[in-house]
Amino acid sequence: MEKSVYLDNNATTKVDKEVVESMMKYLKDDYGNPSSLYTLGQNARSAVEDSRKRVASILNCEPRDVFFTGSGTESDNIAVKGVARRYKNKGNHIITSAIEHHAVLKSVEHLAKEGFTYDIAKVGEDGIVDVDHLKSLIKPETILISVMYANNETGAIQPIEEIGKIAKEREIYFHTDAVQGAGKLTLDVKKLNVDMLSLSGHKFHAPKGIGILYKRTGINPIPLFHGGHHELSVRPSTENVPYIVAVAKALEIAYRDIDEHRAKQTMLKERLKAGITKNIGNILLNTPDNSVFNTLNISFVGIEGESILFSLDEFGIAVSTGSACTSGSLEASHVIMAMGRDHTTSHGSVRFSLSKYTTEEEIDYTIDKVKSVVEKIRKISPYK
Amino acid sequence: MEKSVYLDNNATTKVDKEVVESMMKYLKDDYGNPSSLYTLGQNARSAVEDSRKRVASILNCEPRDVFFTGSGTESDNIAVKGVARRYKNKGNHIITSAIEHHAVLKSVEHLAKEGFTYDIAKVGEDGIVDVDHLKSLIKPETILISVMYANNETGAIQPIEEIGKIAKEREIYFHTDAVQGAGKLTLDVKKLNVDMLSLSGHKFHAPKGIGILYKRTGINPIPLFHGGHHELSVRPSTENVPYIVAVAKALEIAYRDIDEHRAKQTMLKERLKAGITKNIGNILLNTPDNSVFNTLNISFVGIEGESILFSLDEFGIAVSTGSACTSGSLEASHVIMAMGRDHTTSHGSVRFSLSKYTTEEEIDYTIDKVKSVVEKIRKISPYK
Amino acid sequence: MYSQTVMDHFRNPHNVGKMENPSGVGKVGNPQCGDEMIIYIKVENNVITDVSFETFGCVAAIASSSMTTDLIKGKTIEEALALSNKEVADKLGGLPPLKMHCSVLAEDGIKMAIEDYRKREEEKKNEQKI
Amino acid sequence: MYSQTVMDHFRNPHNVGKMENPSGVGKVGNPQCGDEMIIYIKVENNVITDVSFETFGCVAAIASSSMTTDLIKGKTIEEALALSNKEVADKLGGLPPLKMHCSVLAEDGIKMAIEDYRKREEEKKNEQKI
Ligand SMILES: Cc1ncc(COP(=O)(O)O)c(C=O)c1O
Ligand SMILES: Cc1ncc(COP(=O)(O)O)c(C=O)c1O
Repeated sequence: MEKSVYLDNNATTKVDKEVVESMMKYLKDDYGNPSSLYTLGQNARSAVEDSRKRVASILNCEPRDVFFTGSGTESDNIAVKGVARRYKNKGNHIITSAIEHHAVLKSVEHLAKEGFTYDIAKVGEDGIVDVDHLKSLIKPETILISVMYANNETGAIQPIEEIGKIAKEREIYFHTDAVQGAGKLTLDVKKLNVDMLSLSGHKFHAPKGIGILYKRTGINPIPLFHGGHHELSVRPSTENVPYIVAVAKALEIAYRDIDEHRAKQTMLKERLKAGITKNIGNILLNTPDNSVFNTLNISFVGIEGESILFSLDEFGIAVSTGSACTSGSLEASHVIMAMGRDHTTSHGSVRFSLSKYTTEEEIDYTIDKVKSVVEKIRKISPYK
Repeated sequence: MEKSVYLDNNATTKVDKEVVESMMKYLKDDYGNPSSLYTLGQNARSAVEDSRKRVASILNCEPRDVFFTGSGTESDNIAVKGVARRYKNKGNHIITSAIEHHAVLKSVEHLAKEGFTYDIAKVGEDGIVDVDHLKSLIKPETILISVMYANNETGAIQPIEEIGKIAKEREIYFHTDAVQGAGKLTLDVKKLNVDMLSLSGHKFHAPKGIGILYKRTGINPIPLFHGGHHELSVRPSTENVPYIVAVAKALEIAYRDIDEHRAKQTMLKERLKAGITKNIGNILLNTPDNSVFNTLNISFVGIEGESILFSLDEFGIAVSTGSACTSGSLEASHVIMAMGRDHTTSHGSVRFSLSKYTTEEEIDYTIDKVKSVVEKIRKISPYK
Repeated sequence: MYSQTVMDHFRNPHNVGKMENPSGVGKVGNPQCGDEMIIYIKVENNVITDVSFETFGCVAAIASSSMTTDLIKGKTIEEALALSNKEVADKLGGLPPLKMHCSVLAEDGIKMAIEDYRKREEEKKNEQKI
Repeated sequence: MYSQTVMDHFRNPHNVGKMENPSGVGKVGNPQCGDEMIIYIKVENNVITDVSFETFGCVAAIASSSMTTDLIKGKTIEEALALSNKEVADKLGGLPPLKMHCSVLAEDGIKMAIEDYRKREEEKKNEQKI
């Protein structure tokens, strides 16, 4: 395979060279334990606290409200389970949405086994949460609402500010899984009206295995781990100093250059959309207008996504069908289904997700290959 | 500070150059998500599964029984909380020891809030668990025993095989926190009679932020995180491929060269012990004969550990007092206290922990500096 | 994840397409599971002289269709009925556990097509009787 | 973690040692907490003409002892009693929150030594009266 066109940046991203460089010092030389009192340890401590400050300045919050975790999944789990378990005496009802990542959905389902009840807010055909429906689900015993910022499969941006306002009025804790918003949308927690927010480094050119949790001072989730005093006991474990430095650096870079990224990727996404729409019949757009600038999800009616994926892989093009995070199951994407699409359409959904490294030439190459691949597979299909 | 003598390898270790090299490919180029089906993803998948096999061969278990986690603390928490919660219908009693790391102790204390009861096995003056006492604590409702393999502060090796046999006879699940045993003692889980075993990469020259959990097939802890299908759902989160490759490599290196490490470090530890004993009066040895080859813990009676630590730091020597993992609290080490030492002695305990990088020259330099530092601080102290 | 043989059959599937005037047709699977398969057979003197398929499905489904149709072409009805999904998977160099159902689907497709053929023959006989 | 001033005082603590024939002695802290401090003062005409200490404790405890004894040397009893731990910590360029109790300990040590001095004076007067 000569060519390599990576269009699966919602699954994971290439680590930025600048980011790799920033962390090497802490991987190789300043290897001290930040809890150690001697110089080598305190150098590591400074790196961690400096990183916390950098993240806080992007989230517009206090450094003490920023916590480093081991993944986006972990951040989601601390927020959802931790808050539900801590405040269960206030009420046992949780609201989430039909299009959440499994890290939130399965956490909520697990809480149901611990005596919590929950309701799921519907989304419209555009994949955007129906705020009126969500509002109607609120009960006196509702303690937590968790709605994602941008959907990983469709890119649809959710009305977080609005839901945040409602939650605040009713004194309900509000968490957003902002994993797919990082580097694409503002992460200003005050503007967003959120009490908690989760991020995952590997979605914005930091390595896999580092997450961020913002939680407002005064909210005290029961931790998932018990142990030492690290991260104010919210997340004990010796700090992963290199990755902490990396994730702060990556977040900084993402927002430093965001205007440029937005302009370029918006243009490329439109080019991809136009190219596919013009050249291939019988498709269905799963990405609404109000979406993050890097994501385009399209169903190729009558054919199945995995066969498209493997065919494009032959040409060095990486895309996903459904969520990469949910592969391993054979179910059609719960996100596309929630939008009211039928099974065949859901199975035929393909997600193209761009990054700052995507080029115009790659997009044109992709349009060409998608066209021939879809034609070929449609020939085999009973649905023409 | 010109000189740098790192003698705090039980707190954390320098990442081995070979280990750094092994992971760079996955940090920089093969950045695919192992759950992705296209080539780039499958390359990452192969790396993860290959690493799992390498670890399994050192643990003498099936690859499917090896799980990668985000830290030693996380492994301990999955094992202890996960098993207790899963099997609570079988019984609600847990036994652990007085010298466990907080990752185990605080997990057990937390479980007490969920309705579990627990008992703590005593240790002798040598810091080794009293097996007869432990045995006497077993009740019909005991479901879990968790005893560490080697203590992080004293290096004392615990009678794991023997406790494992007892646990097996009584059909009680048995977990060992083997974090301080890695690279020093056998990790053969069959020989050790353990059902679960926890490791932390940064204690054997892999980076901080990667842990390993062995669990025997058939034991199904309730996971701490819910989410995708990663790691058989025992630990969902996009896999930290670079660190997974690194931790497998580091474990391999540790056991590849273990005879050499044992010989050299045993010699250096004896040299350090002899040097201090000969040159400094009024000391108390906290490390028993049956200990890991890299650890020497000594109390300098009449003076306090932190002041020794900072004074040695001035000479570029890194040691710890109590456990680095428990700093942030002002309590005397619960480990040294459990051995029946008084408070003053506990506060004066200093841990020297060697690694394969420690040299004879460093040891001699350390003996010299410890001598002068202790003399100086004793001059200030009311206890001479 | 897939064997070389699976990928070869997926890339260049054999016996693709709708058949004009088949002797029997088998339609199995359902789009809810993401797989649907139509098998067409032409039978002459109890021998399957031609076979083709149309499949909506994943790589394994398409490769299984291709391999299965290859395997029964030129076989007698009885031989074709004896074909097991295990045999199909083996010939493909194995399938991932989660994808074994695709080979089952192909086996079912063939059985259904043969059943359809037999029903048609029965009907023809009945018509002739009338 | 510690300020430069703290480290300077820790490295070269002033006024170290047991005093012969002190006017008053204050002993505070306890080894359970890891800190113990003995303050010795010499008083002449209501002025603290000499002061020294012995401390078992951490860097902050030793630095606080050194700074506090510096600060009260040459002061009147009343001036010495007015010294607050906050002042000691400030002069040291700040202390980590977890270590503020060390400066409290030093303040208490001084107060205790002065109290001891006063008690001795009282006793002396009583002895004279008899
Ligand atoms: C015995 C023991 N268990 C568990 C841990 C926790 O490991 P980690 O820092 O990777 O969470 C440590 C060290 O920190 C340890 O020494
Ligand atoms: C929206 C969303 N939330 C959570 C996650 C989980 O993040 P991680 O893989 O770091 O656990 C992902 C991606 O995997 C995601 O897209």
